[in-house]
Amino acid sequence: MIGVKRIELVVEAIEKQEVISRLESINIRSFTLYQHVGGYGERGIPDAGAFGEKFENVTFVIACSENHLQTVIEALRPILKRYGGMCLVSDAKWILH
Amino acid sequence: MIGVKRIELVVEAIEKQEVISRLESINIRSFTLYQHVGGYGERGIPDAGAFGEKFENVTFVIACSENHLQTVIEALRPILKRYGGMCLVSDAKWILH
Amino acid sequence: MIGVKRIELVVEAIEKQEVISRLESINIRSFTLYQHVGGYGERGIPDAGAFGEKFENVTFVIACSENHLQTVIEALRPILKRYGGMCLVSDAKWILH
Amino acid sequence: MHFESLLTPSVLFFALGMFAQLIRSDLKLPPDLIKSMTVYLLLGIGIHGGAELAHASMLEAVPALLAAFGFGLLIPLLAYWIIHHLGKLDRLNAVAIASHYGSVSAGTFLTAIAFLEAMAVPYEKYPVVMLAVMESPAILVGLLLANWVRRQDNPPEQEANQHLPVILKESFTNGSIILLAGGLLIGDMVPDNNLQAILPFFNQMFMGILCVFLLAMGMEAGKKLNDFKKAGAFLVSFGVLMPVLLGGLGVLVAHSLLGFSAGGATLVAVLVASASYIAVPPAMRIAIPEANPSLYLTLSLGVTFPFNVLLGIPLYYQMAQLLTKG
Amino acid sequence: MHFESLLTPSVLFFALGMFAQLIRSDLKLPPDLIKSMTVYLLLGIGIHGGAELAHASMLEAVPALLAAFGFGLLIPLLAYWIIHHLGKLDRLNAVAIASHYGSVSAGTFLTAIAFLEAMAVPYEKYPVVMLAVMESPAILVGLLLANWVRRQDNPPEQEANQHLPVILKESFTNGSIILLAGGLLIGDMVPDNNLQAILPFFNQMFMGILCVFLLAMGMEAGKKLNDFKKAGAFLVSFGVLMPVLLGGLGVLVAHSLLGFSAGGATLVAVLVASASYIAVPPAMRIAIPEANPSLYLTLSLGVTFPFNVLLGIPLYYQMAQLLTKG
Amino acid sequence: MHFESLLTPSVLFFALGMFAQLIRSDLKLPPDLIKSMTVYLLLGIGIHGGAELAHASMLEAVPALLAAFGFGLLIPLLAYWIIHHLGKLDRLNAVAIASHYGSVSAGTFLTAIAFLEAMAVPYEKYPVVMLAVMESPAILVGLLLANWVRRQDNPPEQEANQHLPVILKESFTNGSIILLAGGLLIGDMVPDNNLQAILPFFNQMFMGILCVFLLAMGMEAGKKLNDFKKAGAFLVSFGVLMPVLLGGLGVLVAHSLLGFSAGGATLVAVLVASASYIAVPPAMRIAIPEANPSLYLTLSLGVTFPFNVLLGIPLYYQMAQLLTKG
Ligand SMILES: Nc1ncnc2c1ncn2[C@@H]1O[C@H](COP(=O)(O)O)[C@@H](O)[C@H]1O
Ligand SMILES: Nc1ncnc2c1ncn2[C@@H]1O[C@H](COP(=O)(O)O)[C@@H](O)[C@H]1O
Ligand SMILES: Nc1ncnc2c1ncn2[C@@H]1O[C@H](COP(=O)(O)O)[C@@H](O)[C@H]1O
Ligand code: NA
Ligand code: NA
Ligand code: NA
Repeated sequence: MIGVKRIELVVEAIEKQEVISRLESINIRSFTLYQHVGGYGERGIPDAGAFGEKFENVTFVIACSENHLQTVIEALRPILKRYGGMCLVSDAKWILH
Repeated sequence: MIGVKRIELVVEAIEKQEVISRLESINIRSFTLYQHVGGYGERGIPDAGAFGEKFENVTFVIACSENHLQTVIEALRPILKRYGGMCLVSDAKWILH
Repeated sequence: MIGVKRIELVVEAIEKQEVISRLESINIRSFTLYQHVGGYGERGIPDAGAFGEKFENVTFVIACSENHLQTVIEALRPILKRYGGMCLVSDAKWILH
Repeated sequence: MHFESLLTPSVLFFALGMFAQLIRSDLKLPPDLIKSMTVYLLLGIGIHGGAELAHASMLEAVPALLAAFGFGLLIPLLAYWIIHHLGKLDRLNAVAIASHYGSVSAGTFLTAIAFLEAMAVPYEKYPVVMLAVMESPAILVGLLLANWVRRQDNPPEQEANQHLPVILKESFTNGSIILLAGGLLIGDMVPDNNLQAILPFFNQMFMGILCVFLLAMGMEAGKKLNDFKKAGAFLVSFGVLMPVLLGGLGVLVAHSLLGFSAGGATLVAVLVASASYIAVPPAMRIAIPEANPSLYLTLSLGVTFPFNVLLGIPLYYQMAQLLTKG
Repeated sequence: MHFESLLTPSVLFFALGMFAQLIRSDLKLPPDLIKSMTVYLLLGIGIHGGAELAHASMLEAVPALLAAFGFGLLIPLLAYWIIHHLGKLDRLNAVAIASHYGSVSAGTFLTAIAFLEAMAVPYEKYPVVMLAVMESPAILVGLLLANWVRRQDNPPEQEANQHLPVILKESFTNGSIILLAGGLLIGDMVPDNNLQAILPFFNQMFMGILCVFLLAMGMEAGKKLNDFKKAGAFLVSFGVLMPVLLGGLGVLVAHSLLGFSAGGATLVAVLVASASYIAVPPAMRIAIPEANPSLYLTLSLGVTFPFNVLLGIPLYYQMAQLLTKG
Repeated sequence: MHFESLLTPSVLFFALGMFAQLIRSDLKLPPDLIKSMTVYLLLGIGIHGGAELAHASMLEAVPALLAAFGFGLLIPLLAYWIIHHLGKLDRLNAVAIASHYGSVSAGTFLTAIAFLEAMAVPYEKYPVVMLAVMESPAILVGLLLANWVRRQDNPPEQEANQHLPVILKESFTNGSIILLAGGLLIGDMVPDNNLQAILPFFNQMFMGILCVFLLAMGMEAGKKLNDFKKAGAFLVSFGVLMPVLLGGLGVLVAHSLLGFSAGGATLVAVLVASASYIAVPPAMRIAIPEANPSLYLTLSLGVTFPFNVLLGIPLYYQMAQLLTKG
């Protein structure tokens, strides 16, 4: 068990690819991805209905070491700035294989 | 980064609307919602099959400030009492945009 | 509110049944299950496309008491060893009904 | 008729689905496909029925509608009495189960249509309307029964009633009713030549899609079969004997009160004898959270449904033939 | 024609969907079913159109294509001017909304086809090609307008342009265009006798599947109806009057410049008067994150779409008849 | 025949799907639609084959079944030898890939049927049964090979065998086999006149739905095309040359041992030459977690599948014609 930071990022689905590119650009290639995530936030994006999958959210969960945390956050912040979303960071233990 | 409470509420899908109403009644309008969540608990609700989507779970993730926490919990408790479910609270940091 | 451990296990979907069996074997019968979870890890399993649901991930969230934690981890470790995956443990409070 | 009647594609597809589940094949039909087929079948049966009814007088439908309504109100009471008093099951579980039998299973009804078509047996069209009418009243009865039980057990509780209007409203506007009634109306209103363009889809595909649907339903039933033991001997026998009793009742009423032919009487019997597994379970889950869903789901989907599809339908048809000939 | 024209199954299914939503029925059609039907309908209309065009000369299509392109470029400018200058809405929201009206709604177009078929009115095939052509140019205009607005308001910003090539590329290769253009090409290229094997699926099922699709679209429109108030009186009137204006323009151009019959002119009117709710919303969401999606979605899906389906189509047909007869 | 044969709708739809993926269009077909179409096509081909076989003697099928079984057992050994000894790929990856080539691709088989139908070439019905038989044996061989490799490399390990019975059971009861064999049985058992009601759905729609399915499969193949480089020159050539070799073998056996016509021999060639991308990948993923899934998925879905659809099928048919005429 080693201590890691658990980053939970909720953003609109249209930005999925950009998040992945930004993570790759800082050499983060491991993440878990939840699609078709609903939600309601400040800007109250409505449920866009049957064709609205691009208006849904996606959630990225990224476990990284404490000293990588700042880099990851800085890589993600521009996205949060532009389109909103939520990013939570908490402490966790990673179970070694 | 500011400290928040991360509330993770797992309840049956049929109560989705009631959770939203109760959150609105205490002025919580931001949440993230996962649908089609599976699970198994004390009361062992079976997988109700092809027509069973109303028997599935949904998960709400709500980030709120420490001093709102008690209000949120009190708003949600009656649902947990009546239909069961799980509600976990943990500490997290909210990344400011 | 009582303190619990929140276990978040991400493994390939083909192992879902084995995880459930292993949990049952140590008398853990409560868990929450997310299906159709995406992700990218060390071994870079590709998106297997339309027929690839067996290559997707599933996420188990298990809340257990601190003194059960070690048993649960030991039950799950062989799976992580064989097929990889991620297992995070964090602290949480369980809201009593 | 006896054996060949089992050789209709619809019954074989159902059996194939159960078989796949029993040998634990990894065969899976996408849940959205099953829901889509349900939408199609309800619309199709509605449009077909509506187009036929357009040529009939609405007045003739009144007795059938009244009978449907009566069944919906009385079956739950009868079933409750049997389950609670004979079966000694606790009251709230008894109410929840009873409510399922007062409503209907569209899947069983459609299988019966396929059965009659395969045997070239003519049938009245009113049962389609009865199918729409019988969907909800049993839910209402279930709610009232549950309230009555609770009031007997406890001091009047406020929370219990709070959901009542919501559930009621939902049960009378549920999706199946909209599709069936909407289909009936459209089939009835649209002039025949305007209807032609959509019939290749809604009529010619019907039996084929029904087969795939029954394949899926066979799998659903097969899944529930494993829960047999949890239900116990009394409930399993109830799940088999109750439909026989109700089917007989249905044939009787259809023949003597409604004057239906053997085909129509078979359909009425199926409406009466079948138990809901789509509309009623979630309604009971909200209305009676104390009741155990695996009991009512196992009974309606795992016992009564396959019994009706495999044995009940030919049996009710035999009964109907005896009566109409006799 | 007046009232009976509303008695086509497609319009009734649309109304049924809106009704189900208005009484808040729990009826739900799986989103994947809706997407699947969209795929089918776009392919089907493409193949059908392509097969017809195979017998025509490509040269004849040129004026129709130019007209389509022109509409796509000019409507957004006109709409922007009306919304911003007459309606006093802020500029970026005005751009986002305007862009939707310059593009098209395939659902409305298909309903118009069903309308003409039900009334046995012949129509030209070029509008199908126009449907494909008009999908994207309005997005381009929207992007340029948004940039121009931003440059006026702020010092030139780099980030704003960054997404532009991506969005443009996406809008010209979006799924609807691939399906429509692909269907057109295949219908055009494949010799008639090779096409026979797939026509039962793509032709005979078309009207039936269109009905189920319109049921779903009625529900989608019904959902958005509730957001009426948020949009405000000006925008709601815009959502009704703008299509009438554009429809008239469409009829005029189709008749006088393209020489189309009343049927073909009706289809052109529908292309011009309808607003996109599939391709444009996500493009505007990325290009203009400052704009409020509920405004443009409510207008295109909740106001203009049902208006066109229920009243606009017969109205444009009337206009077209007047003109072609006059 | 040469060029026009590419102008069948099915091949064009496949090409359209690849094209959409190559230009990175956002076109997406719902995965549940693809699975639903697979269910339909397997049932349809089964029912059709079963109905034809009902008129044949079961005895005549025996040589075809034996040949299918033999192919399933021998191809993986041959492929393993080539990949490991000629291609110098490590043993476990070689086993995993080899296993795919011993099994079959129903999508390729159906495309071949469409090809023959479009050219009005008659064909034997036994290959449909061979399709069902060839699904699993190669998985068994793959498991045994993997165990043998592991035992050579390491001291006997217990864990390795633990999954074996599960995987075997799963591969012989997998969904495709249930649907194919179930369809065959139902088509065979149900009297012709009972079958009539479901044929409009299962027969007339077949080619149209196959086209949409191939559109989807073209997209899937297109996605995998990008992984070409990861596979390396040897494996990519293997993915093209191996089917040619196997296709030739198939034609030879079908002609000389089974006495099939050019049409039937083409189908056998396709069974032999195609590689599984549905049943085998997950089986290998569990059985050989050490192997790299992107290798076997890229080869079977990204190389061999499109090669067979676009070039292989006409080539095998040419071979078959040469032989049967010669
Ligand atoms: N306080 C919160 N708790 C949970 N999720 C949130 C919260 N705020 C925002 N979100 C999520 O972030 C998405 C975008 O939020 P916003 O940018 O505020 O519109 C929402 O759709 C939610 O899924
Ligand atoms: N200990 C637990 N860990 C994770 N999830 C749980 C736990 N207990 C209950 N749940 C979730 O809460 C739902 C309802 O639980 P219950 O009310 O105990 O039947 C279950 O279906 C699970 O999804
Ligand atoms: N650092 C990480 N953060 C989040 N998820 C991870 C991480 N590493 C692995 N995963 C998840 O675990 C799965 C298997 O990882 P692996 O065994 O490394 O291939 C991936 O598909 C991810 O969903
Ligand atoms: Na009943
Ligand atoms: Na327009
Ligand atoms: Na093969």
